[in-house]
Amino acid sequence: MDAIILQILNGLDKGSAYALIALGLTLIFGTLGVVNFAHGALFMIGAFCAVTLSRLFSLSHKVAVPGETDFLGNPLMRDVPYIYDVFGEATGSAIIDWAVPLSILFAIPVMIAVGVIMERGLIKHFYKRPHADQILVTFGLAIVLQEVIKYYYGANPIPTPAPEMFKGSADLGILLGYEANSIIYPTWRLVYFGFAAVVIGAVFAFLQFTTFGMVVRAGMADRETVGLLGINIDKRFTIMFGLAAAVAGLAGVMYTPINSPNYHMGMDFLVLSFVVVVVGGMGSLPGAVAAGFLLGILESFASMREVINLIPGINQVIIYLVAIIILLTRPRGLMGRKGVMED
Amino acid sequence: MFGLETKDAKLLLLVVALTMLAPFLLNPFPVDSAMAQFNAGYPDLMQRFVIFGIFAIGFNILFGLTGYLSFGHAAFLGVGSYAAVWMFKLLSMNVLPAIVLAVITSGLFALLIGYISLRRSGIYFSILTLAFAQMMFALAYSVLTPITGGETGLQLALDDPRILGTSATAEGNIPVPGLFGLEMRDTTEVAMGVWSFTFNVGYYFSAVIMLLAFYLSIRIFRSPFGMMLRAIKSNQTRLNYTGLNTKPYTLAAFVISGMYAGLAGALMASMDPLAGAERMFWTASGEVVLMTILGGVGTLIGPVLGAGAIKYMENIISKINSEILHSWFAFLPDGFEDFIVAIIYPFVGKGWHLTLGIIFMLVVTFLPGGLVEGGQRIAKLFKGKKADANGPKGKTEPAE
Amino acid sequence: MSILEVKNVGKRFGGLQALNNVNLSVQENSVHAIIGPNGAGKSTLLNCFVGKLIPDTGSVMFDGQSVLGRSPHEINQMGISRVFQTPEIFGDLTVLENMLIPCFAKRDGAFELNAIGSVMNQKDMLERAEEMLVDMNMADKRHMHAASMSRGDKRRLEIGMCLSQEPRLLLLDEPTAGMARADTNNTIDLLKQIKEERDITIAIIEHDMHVVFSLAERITVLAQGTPLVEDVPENIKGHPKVREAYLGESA
Amino acid sequence: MSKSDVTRRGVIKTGALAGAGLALPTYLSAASHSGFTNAPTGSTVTLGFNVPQSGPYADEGADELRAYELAVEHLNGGGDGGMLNTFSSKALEGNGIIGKKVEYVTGDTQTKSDAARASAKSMIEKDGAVMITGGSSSGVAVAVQALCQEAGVIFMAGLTHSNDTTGKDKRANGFRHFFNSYMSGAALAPILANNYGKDRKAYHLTADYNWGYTTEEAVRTSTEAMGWETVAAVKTPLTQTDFSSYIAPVLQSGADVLVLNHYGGNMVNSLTNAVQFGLREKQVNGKNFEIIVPLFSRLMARGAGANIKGIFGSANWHWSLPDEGSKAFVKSYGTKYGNPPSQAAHTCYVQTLLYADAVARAGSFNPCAVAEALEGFEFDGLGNGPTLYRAEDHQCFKDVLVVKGKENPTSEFDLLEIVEITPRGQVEYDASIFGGELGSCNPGA
Repeated sequence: MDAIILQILNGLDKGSAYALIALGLTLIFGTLGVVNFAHGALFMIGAFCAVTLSRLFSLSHKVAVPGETDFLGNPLMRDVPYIYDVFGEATGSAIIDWAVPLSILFAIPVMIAVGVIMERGLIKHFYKRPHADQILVTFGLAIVLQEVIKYYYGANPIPTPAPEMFKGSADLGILLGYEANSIIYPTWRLVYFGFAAVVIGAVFAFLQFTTFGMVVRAGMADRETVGLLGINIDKRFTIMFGLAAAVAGLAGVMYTPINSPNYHMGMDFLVLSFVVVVVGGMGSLPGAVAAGFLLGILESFASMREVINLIPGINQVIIYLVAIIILLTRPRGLMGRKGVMED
Repeated sequence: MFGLETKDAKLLLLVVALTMLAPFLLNPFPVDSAMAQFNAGYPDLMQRFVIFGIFAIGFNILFGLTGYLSFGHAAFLGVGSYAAVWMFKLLSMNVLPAIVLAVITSGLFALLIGYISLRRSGIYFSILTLAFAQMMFALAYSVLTPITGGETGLQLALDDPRILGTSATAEGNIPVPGLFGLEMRDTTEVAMGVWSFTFNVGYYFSAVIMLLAFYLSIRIFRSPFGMMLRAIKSNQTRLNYTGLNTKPYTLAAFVISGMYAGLAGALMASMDPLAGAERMFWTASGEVVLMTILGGVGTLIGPVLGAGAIKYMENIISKINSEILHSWFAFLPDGFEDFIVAIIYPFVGKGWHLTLGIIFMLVVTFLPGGLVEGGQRIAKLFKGKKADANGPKGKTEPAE
Repeated sequence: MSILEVKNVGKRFGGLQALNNVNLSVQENSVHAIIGPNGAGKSTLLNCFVGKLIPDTGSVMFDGQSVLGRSPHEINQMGISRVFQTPEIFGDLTVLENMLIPCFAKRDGAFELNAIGSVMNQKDMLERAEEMLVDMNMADKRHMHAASMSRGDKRRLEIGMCLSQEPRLLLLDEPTAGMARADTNNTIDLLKQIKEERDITIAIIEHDMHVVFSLAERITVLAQGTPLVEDVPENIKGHPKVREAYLGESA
Repeated sequence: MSKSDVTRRGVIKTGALAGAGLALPTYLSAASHSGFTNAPTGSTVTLGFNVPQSGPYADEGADELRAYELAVEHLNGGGDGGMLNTFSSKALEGNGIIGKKVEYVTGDTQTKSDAARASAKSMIEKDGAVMITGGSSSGVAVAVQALCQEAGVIFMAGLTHSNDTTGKDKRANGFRHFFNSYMSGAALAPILANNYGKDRKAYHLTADYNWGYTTEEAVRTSTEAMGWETVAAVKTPLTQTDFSSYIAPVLQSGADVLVLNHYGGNMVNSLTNAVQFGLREKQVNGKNFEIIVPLFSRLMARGAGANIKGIFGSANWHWSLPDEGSKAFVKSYGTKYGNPPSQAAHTCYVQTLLYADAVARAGSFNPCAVAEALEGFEFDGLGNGPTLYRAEDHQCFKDVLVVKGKENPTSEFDLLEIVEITPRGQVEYDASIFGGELGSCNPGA
């Protein structure tokens, strides 16, 4: 039982990342009708917002350490962040320690700007073009963004740790009455799950309870009619693109302590998130979220060694297998609408 | 001519001329010149041009005609390669049985996967094909290692049984693929003045097969079957209410294009007897989509051009390193040289992906019809100048 | 003799009873119109004839054979052709190719893997299609992209495509919807001409009374999923039930 | 860039082609068999450096490339000569290779067998490379090695750690300086026993492909021989990025050691995840829970940050080695590039020197002559103590390092400390245990 609870936790955690990315993808698709292959790149850029901020905080000058030498025999130089000079060492190191959560504030404006620039500068010219063209141009953009990041940050993963107080793990088993060490879960992953829940909730609330959201939802259902009502839907859609970019970016920021970010992390998620969106049903926000969690949990169960021993290789294919089964039994995914992206 | 209309026959003749003269056309720069870096007339790359041309031509029969976007087509290429290498291992190093088996095997896989995937359309179809291909990749890389060679790829060994042939040559090496004694890797190099041209058996063999494949694709485009496929893309509802069953049409197109992919895979294995699982990864499927769109979807020649462009980038641009750049601009004053090199460097060598991405964006933004449209625009310019003299070169029109 | 026999057809969508116990009989070689206010179930009924919908109850027999459970292409091959409210043609293909496809469907059936021979070598098909284009008075447009034609031309083309299959029953779903008066009259003339020249049964769903009364030999009035009356046009004109149904709609 | 006109077994009738109304060829190369593929005819010789330049191993590839450039500089008599001064063989004179100036071409393997072969082929066919070297994974090494065997050029493997490269997939034209999974296991086991005791329960997570299999097997065999018990071994997909669902069950299994048979990005992620789960702070069976990474790469370890502190693993070489050869190499590399070299850079540098030296001793670029010179070659001064290039499988035998993540790194390069230099005798094995056939050398044309 405890093993199962653990895997459900894992599934929720993985599902959070899938759901956040798929949510943005669906927003863009549902509102703008654009298949955005650069969405994974937005996730990656979000992660590198965190990297950038923590590097900015750690900008240093060199101070020689007396009595020690480096690998070439020269005097050893130690880095001292400027931030220590400004705020003192204690506050300075605390700020560096909290770089990832602080990056949220940094990433929101950056990601919205990136999203809006992307939409106004490129994507808007492709609304009336075939999906194949959209795929090609956004894929090209994804490659470009990725290569630019690689040029400045290299190809290796860059460790971006969580604040000290969120490192380590929590023993949830004790709370549930199990033995110690039976259900251990990393604190930061719990934070990630909570964060994802808040972001998803906020997006739904925004769409549900604001006039802006109502117009956008109406636009998702029937773009032309809303346009006929004289509402400037395009402007709102631009903002939606910014919002979707911000959601992907935040997912990326918070993901950095879980796995050290690298330039191709977006591509790693891209295909999976498309599968999630389609399994959820094109154009359905709740579908995307539900499918994200569903696939996350199933993936976790499939990686249990009892399951692998039973069906070798199942952990390699589970997501795709489930996607096939769902698409064959439910023609438009879990909650898809008729006629969307079927031609 | 050849049962084709004049326009198509001209195009075919043009392609024949281009492929047969490729060793010359692709090596336009003298061997010792700085521009020799841009020569693409060596066997491996020439083979790749035509092999990926076949792959893209086949893909275009499905995507260009019916509009069904398969995102897992590389799986059939991989299946074809594995089948071919197994034939080399078990039967003989002759490429013909390998190609035949590969085409049949990939056709069977396409029949199965197509039958299931074609129950859905649009993006749901794309994701189904993607899912099948990713499953095949993942399994080939891991649990199927005994059959596929896993990470290393399936390769020949000195102890292969090879019923019709020897396990090893007299010198103790693994025999190489051939066609009745003609080895695929046989190459003759001809130097003419400062130029040097390479003629390779494997290339010409693949080129002839590519021409056949291209010819067949023209016939399919112009046939009633091809017309039905275009009708499917245009309006499935009307087709259904005209008494036509779209399912067998799309399935036939899917299987044919899967067999093209298998043929390409078999040729890859014939040129280089190794089959790696990465051939089936989604990026490989994406690549053929990009080739087709880049060249011009639904046009006859477009996919071949797209395949050529991407393979050229991958193999030529990626090899330009900073040393070569410096040698090009060595004539400039030192500081200026470094400046120019610093500007170009991010786009070549290891930055070739960046250039590729930019080209995708530029082409799709400014040439919605792909490279073919670019060709037509240039042709138009020429036409304006000298009124229809022999018909402009490279003129290709969309199939519609 | 009746060619289309509809008995007790009912169809429910969730809480809405779209069709309720519909009985209808279309006589061979007649023009039969089905009229009714919006939401009366006309299109639902039509969709039950062509395989797009399967009724919950009742039967639909064409020429003595049930069409229920068959797919649209099978029903078409039985001899029923349909013209849509918005012209459904192959927009990306040329007018000639549009006309060729039904000719092939008529000759080769639902599927034929003819992937090698050129369309241009199919002389008999080309002749038929050209003939039909001449009949439809659009031979000069044969190399145009169908999508670039006017709506009236698209409609003509669609009707021509259906006729080239030599169907026994031609179903028309509001063929003049959204048309200018002149185009409407042209369409009426075209249909009259078709009726005169061919052995064909026409069933037409129409809103426009002008069209209905210019063409129909019998009329069924449908309201709220149920047939109110079925009679010759003269008797329909002043029928109290019909007035009620239409007035009810406008109220 | 010069390029020689060479033909391999030309059977096409060149005369027919020449007669096709074209300019008369000035030189029909079919007439001049040079005896082997790409025999250098001018004053230069071209080597092919085939390294990952895109994809996850791009940084490692860049490091390899820097090492190659340094080696070329030293071979051509530039720089401070690096390890040429400490190398026990003195055949190289700093005038290129047997008087021919060394030039090179580079290519991108993309860490894919197909792309790597395409790149290697273009070097052989287009640029006339007489030797191919480089790579950062075993799949690529094995694929390119087989290609070089067919084409008739020498392959000097870069970073490849699978037993297969010189085991079941060995080739007569291929040579590996880097150590392998077996040696990792053999070197690690005693150290682990000393530090963690002989009564341990190990849980393996293994990358689901060839290298993972051989590494798991090597570590299992050698640790089980000491008395450890293997509780479970679970295979993880190559494309996995989040290992949480594989790591979560480890504590419940009763294991007290986790072995991560992962490399590169997989290793960084699985190690980071394992540390996140707080495994290292746990006590199981009354013992501290431990994590082991059989193959360490300092470059990639940077991605795991502080997570590697105190974790045991093995390495082929490390820049902090005190011998003269290592010091000379670190000095010339560090002076040129500003950071210490990685083990990948080291093995690539050494392979280039070894090749050049073998050519010099053989007096010929003929692959068969080079192979003969390398087979059974004993040398020293290249960083790993006295080393043997074994004739039977073309594998180098030398000391192996057991390393540990450093607790107090002084810089971003100072991540590992050497725990022990396991002597060569302890990691040797019989050449036949992995099967495969070496075949005979192929000179090509």
